[in-house]
Amino acid sequence: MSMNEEKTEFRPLIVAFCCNWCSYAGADLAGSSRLSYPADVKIIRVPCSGRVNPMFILRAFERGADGVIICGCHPGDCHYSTGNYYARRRMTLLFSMLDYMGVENGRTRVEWCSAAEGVKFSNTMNEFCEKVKSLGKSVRLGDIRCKD
Amino acid sequence: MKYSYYPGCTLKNKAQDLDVYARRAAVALGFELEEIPEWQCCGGVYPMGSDEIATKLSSVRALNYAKEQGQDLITLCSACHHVLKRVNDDMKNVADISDRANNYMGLDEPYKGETTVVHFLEVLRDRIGFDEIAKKVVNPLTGKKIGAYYGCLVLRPGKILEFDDPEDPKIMEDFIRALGAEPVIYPYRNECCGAYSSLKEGGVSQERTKLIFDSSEGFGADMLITACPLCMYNLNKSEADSKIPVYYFTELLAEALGVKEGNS
Amino acid sequence: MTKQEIEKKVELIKEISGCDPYKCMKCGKCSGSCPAFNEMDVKPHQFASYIVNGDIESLVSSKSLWKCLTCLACIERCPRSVQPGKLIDAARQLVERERGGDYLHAEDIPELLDDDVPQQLLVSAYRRYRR
Amino acid sequence: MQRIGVFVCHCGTNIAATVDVKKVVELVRFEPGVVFADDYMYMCSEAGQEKIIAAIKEHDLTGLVICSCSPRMHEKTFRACAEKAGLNPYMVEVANIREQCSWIHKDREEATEKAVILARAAIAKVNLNTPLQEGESPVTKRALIIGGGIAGIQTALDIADAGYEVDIVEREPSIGGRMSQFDKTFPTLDCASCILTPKMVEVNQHPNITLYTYSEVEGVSGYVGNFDVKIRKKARSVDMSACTGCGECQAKCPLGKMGKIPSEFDRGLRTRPAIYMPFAQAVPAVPVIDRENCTYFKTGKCGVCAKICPSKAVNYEQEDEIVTVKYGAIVVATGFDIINLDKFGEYAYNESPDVITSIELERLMNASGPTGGHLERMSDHKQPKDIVFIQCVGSRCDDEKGKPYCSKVCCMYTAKHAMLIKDHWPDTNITVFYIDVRTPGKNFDEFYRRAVEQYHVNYVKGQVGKVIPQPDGSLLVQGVDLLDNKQIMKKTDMVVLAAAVEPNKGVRKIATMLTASIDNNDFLTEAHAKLRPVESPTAGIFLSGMAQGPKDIPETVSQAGAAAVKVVGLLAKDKLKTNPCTAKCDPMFCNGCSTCANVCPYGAITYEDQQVRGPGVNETRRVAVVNNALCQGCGACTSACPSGAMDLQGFSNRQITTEVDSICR
Amino acid sequence: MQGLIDRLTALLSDGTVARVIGWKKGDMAYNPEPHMFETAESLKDFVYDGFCGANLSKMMIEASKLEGKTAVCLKPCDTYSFNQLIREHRVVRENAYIIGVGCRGKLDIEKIKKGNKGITSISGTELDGSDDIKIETIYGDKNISYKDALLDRCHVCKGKDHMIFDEVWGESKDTADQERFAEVEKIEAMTPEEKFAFFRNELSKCIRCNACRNVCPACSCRKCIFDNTKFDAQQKANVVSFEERMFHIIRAFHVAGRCTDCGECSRVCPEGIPLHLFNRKFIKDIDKFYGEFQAGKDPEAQSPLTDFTFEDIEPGERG
Repeated sequence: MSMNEEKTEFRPLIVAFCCNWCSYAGADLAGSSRLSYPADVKIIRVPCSGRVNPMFILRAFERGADGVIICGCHPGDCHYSTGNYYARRRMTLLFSMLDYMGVENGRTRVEWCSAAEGVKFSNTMNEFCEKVKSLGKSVRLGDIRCKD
Repeated sequence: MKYSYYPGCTLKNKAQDLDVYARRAAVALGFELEEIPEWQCCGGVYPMGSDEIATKLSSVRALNYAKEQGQDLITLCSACHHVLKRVNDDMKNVADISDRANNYMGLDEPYKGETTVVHFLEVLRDRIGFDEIAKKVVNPLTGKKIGAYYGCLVLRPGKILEFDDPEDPKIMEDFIRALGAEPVIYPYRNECCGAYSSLKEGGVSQERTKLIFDSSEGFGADMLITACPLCMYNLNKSEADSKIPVYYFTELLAEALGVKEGNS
Repeated sequence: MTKQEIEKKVELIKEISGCDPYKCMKCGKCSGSCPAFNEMDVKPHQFASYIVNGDIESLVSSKSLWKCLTCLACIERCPRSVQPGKLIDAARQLVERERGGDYLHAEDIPELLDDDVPQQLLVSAYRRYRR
Repeated sequence: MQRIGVFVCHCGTNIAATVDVKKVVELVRFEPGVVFADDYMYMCSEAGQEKIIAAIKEHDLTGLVICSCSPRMHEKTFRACAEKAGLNPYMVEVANIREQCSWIHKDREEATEKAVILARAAIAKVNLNTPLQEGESPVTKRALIIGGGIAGIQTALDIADAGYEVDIVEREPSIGGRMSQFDKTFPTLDCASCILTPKMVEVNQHPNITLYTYSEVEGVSGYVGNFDVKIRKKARSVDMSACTGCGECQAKCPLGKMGKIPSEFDRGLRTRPAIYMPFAQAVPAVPVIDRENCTYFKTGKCGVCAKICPSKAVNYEQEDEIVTVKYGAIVVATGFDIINLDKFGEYAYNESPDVITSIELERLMNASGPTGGHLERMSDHKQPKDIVFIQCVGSRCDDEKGKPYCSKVCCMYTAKHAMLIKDHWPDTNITVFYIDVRTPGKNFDEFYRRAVEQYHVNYVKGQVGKVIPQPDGSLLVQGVDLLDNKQIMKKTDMVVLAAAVEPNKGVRKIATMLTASIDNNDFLTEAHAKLRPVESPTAGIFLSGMAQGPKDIPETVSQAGAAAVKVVGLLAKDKLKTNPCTAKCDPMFCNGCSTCANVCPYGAITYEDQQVRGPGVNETRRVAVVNNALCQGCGACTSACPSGAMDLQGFSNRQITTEVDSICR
Repeated sequence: MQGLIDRLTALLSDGTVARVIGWKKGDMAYNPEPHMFETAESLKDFVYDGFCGANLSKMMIEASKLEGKTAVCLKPCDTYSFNQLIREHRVVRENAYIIGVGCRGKLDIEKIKKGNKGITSISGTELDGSDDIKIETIYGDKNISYKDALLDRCHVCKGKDHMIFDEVWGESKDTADQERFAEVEKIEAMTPEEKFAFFRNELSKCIRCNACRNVCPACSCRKCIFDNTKFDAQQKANVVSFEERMFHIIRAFHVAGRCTDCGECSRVCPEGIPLHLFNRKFIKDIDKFYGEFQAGKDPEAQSPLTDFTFEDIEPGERG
């Protein structure tokens, strides 16, 4: 493994929104179980997946994120009862719209992850990073109004 | 219903009974066994090593043939069943084995475990239904007390074979009931008969088969049935005092259905 | 065997078997289930610790390699998914893959046969006992 | 502009081993707003906190960023620390550089880089933090205990004795739970019902306790201090106030003699009538009619019980009743059961009636049990002369057949069983197959040693592979003695399986209603494994007994007391401080469109006509108003609001956006 | 048309309404403007013909605050918007007197101008006019089919019924003859690269004139989120770039589940950006994922985005 190789390897920038109650705790559990996933993932703590405003996701893509993942409590387990159900609809529509505009579905993901699912959290992040990596750098949303 | 049929080496030779009666019973029950042309021996033992590829290819060929026919693959011999089902599981769920096997095979379309492998008994239970079979029985084996001898290979590992509860199976007992006989449940029905060790060290199989006969006879069985030619051999070689006759399950099935003396 | 050779073999056994011997909690359910227990010198519940402790030499030269009936009872019942049957199978593979490691020789076979021996017995013994 | 102090924790080597802490300090020092940055071995320690307090005073800090472990761990600590120094606690942000960085990354350079980015995001956020004040909400001074076993009973008594009203909801017709099935209890061998029955009676008579037996929790809404709980009181078909508990109906029920309905209480070892009390000491001493089996309910004929009841208490027309009660706190004490043994066919539990579980053995040894306390085999009613106990049946399994955990109580109760049997029938030969004997507890190991040394119980280290029923009616146990390195073939008369414990089946549903989290094994999760072991992470929900994890009776009772103290501590308050991270509406932007109220799970949003004044606006219009006591801060309204009028304090749109920006910088 | 003016005059004169929201003649035959008429006298400039495409429902937001009732002329499709505004408490039903005006589809002047230079007058576009429009140009007269000059949106007409009204004037016609989601499907079938290229090409034309936002009846916020600095960090530059790039996507998301697909955004866009393609994509997805939903059809119905079922599909799953 030479330094050159490492440098040329594409490292995606991934923003993860994790709800405080389940998935953030799941991420903590992944940590305390020492289950690794790429450092490319940066987690933003939100109280609930229902707090994730589509603006945040668009913002991330516009600022150069290559993938955005939202993690929340499993349906039925939301700490606030229903937040993740609204999030599920909101994100379904938003992701579909992003795909419609050329931001591939693989760059967006919602995963339900409980506080007990450290393994799932780490697996999800590993998988998602691989997926985003395979799609390469995302430039589209930032350039949507700059015609060559 | 047509099945791709994998008879295996022994059924063509020493265990012709297992095969012949199965074919006759199938006709009587309305399904067809279509022998896979040019099938190759499965090897008799599932190669457990995660890096064993070449030894699995003969099974993959048979499985892929069934896939091409759009048929499920049916087996009778416990060992063939075991090997084929496990290789199929590898092809479906173990990416490394599947990829490497497909590399060897060079098929137009890679084989990914699409075929369903079923044991003849599973067909009787899940597709035909023991109730239906009971209705077709013309010579009920009334009064016979039969012990089912499962052996190891059709049951274990339970998670992959999904044939029956590996520790407390029911399928052969239900089969016996369907034929009008009384099943005898005895604890050694899923214990090993000594398997292939009989070739070099007969002692173990003598010990094991004695336990099996003592137990089954002790619980009142007057005969045993099996699906495995190797079990049959080991049981037949037993010198136990408690020895009782052993039959292939297909023979009793053919008898009960009244097709034992057929011309096929 | 040198330390490296031992380590290499330990890794090889783990890889071939796909099992993690460190998961063993030494409950002995395998040995409590094994029909060939009395034939074996190294007992099923010891397979994992021989590998963990690097005593590969004893394991590969043990009689147990050839005594295991592959009845899968230990694999079925192991509560820790260590599956001793797979470990011993992998150890046997190590031996058989080396030149001269066969336990069954073609020239001995005629002697072992009787009229009733099913093909299945021959092929499986062949596959189990030699490369 | 804020004056921010950044404090980077080494956490011993937990962080420092993978993150170059000094480098993080150097790199964040020049971030906008940062006026001070430092590192320390343990930020959460007294000395670490002193350092923070000193820095706040010396540098006149207005905001703090602590780069340390998860905020779920120490956010509270650092907020309290800030408060001590006179800083608003909500001016603190934690960058999680341990669980989400040092512990999962191996490459030092990579981990350091990520730690810096996480710190930057937190700094950017703090720049936008505003001081928040906690609000207040009232507390309903009444507690609900779900489950009436020893855990629930003890919790209820302790709370009630402290002067607060408590309700117990129990699914079964009587309280008492699992303990009421036991014969004796370890390590002192008191008779279980001798110590439990008085407590059951006390519960029944306590002026502060209301019992809802044969009842289930149907729905829960509200939040800490203010829960609304819907309780379904299943139709008992017997009028509780009229019944005298004389037992006539049970004696005369025609189904009683037919022996068709297995008694749940006796684990199917005997049968019961259709109108029944589960056991003689049941509390309340009022029978129920099992409508599924009762001839009257099935065919409309019979009616014997109603005819013979001297107090005319039998009422076939009774219907389920639903009551809604307000509570300030809820304790989950739903207890346990043992696992189903269908997947362990090798032990022949389904095959042989002489292979039994330990709970069945408790019933067989209990004087009020099916055999009147005389130990006998269920197959031939002969007294067993030789008994084998098998430990860890389904415990410590890592596959789906069993449970990965140690059930904790089996080693002790098996020693108890062995000694009790030896006490009564000294010539019984007893063998225990064990993997490890686990006896951490006061007088526990002494207890186990007594079984070996005084009673000569034969402990064999090794597991059983198979139990083989013999044609002669005996059982052959095939196991291993690992110390002798021998396979054992042992003929015996009876086999007792120490089946793994598991949380009661209904707990998942209850946890969901309470939004209390449960782990992979369905045990309720505590708020902190060490520091908050009797609280659920969901405020106002407390844990008692086996519902939280395997434990024995002494431990359950201690935990029950601990849960009670926590409940009392909550109920003693007249007002609760509420989370200040609530939603807030900016009337300038609000359209009054009601979208937010539609998604609010707490009904915290109402609308009122307000005078709105601003540049170019001066009018009265309909705008949303958030009730801070009701709002729990989920933020659902903020993402639903089309105009961005709704915002969440502490997680504002600008704060999250700026975090996104600094991560994507 | 005179009948309509007479009726409006009567309503004004007898005090039923205090004012009338309608269309006022423009300087050309094809550019009438929305207008609030305060007196019977001023109604002489009232016009209602094939060029009166504007959706007047949004004007009722301000009119609702005025003293007395306001008569508002709404075409069938406009009444969906009006219902939606009721649902969001933006208009007061009691303060409106709704004249459901008949509609046989509205005209796209660009289609008429195409190949017809130097137009001096256009006639035959009234509700009761003929199937052909008569165009006089400096090069001579010409007839074109009314149908061929329809706005694109009228080819996917929602129907001839008014969802809400106090009285109806004139006959309406359902002009739908095209598949509503055909354009959306065409884009969906593209590769990611093609999709991006398509939208980049369209969105790059945008001059941020806010015409779409101003005309949209769902975009009725007191103060637009884009005028709110609360979403952003201090740097104004960030705000500008983010808003510039994301404006249309965010706008579409904000009106998702509320947009009635009235098509005004595309009609008024001076750059001809097919903005309705965003809204219609959301409508298509909502229909597909959560069942048919038409905003404004039923003022009581819960918007799909403030509703859920336990079995909703997971994001990213293609239904």
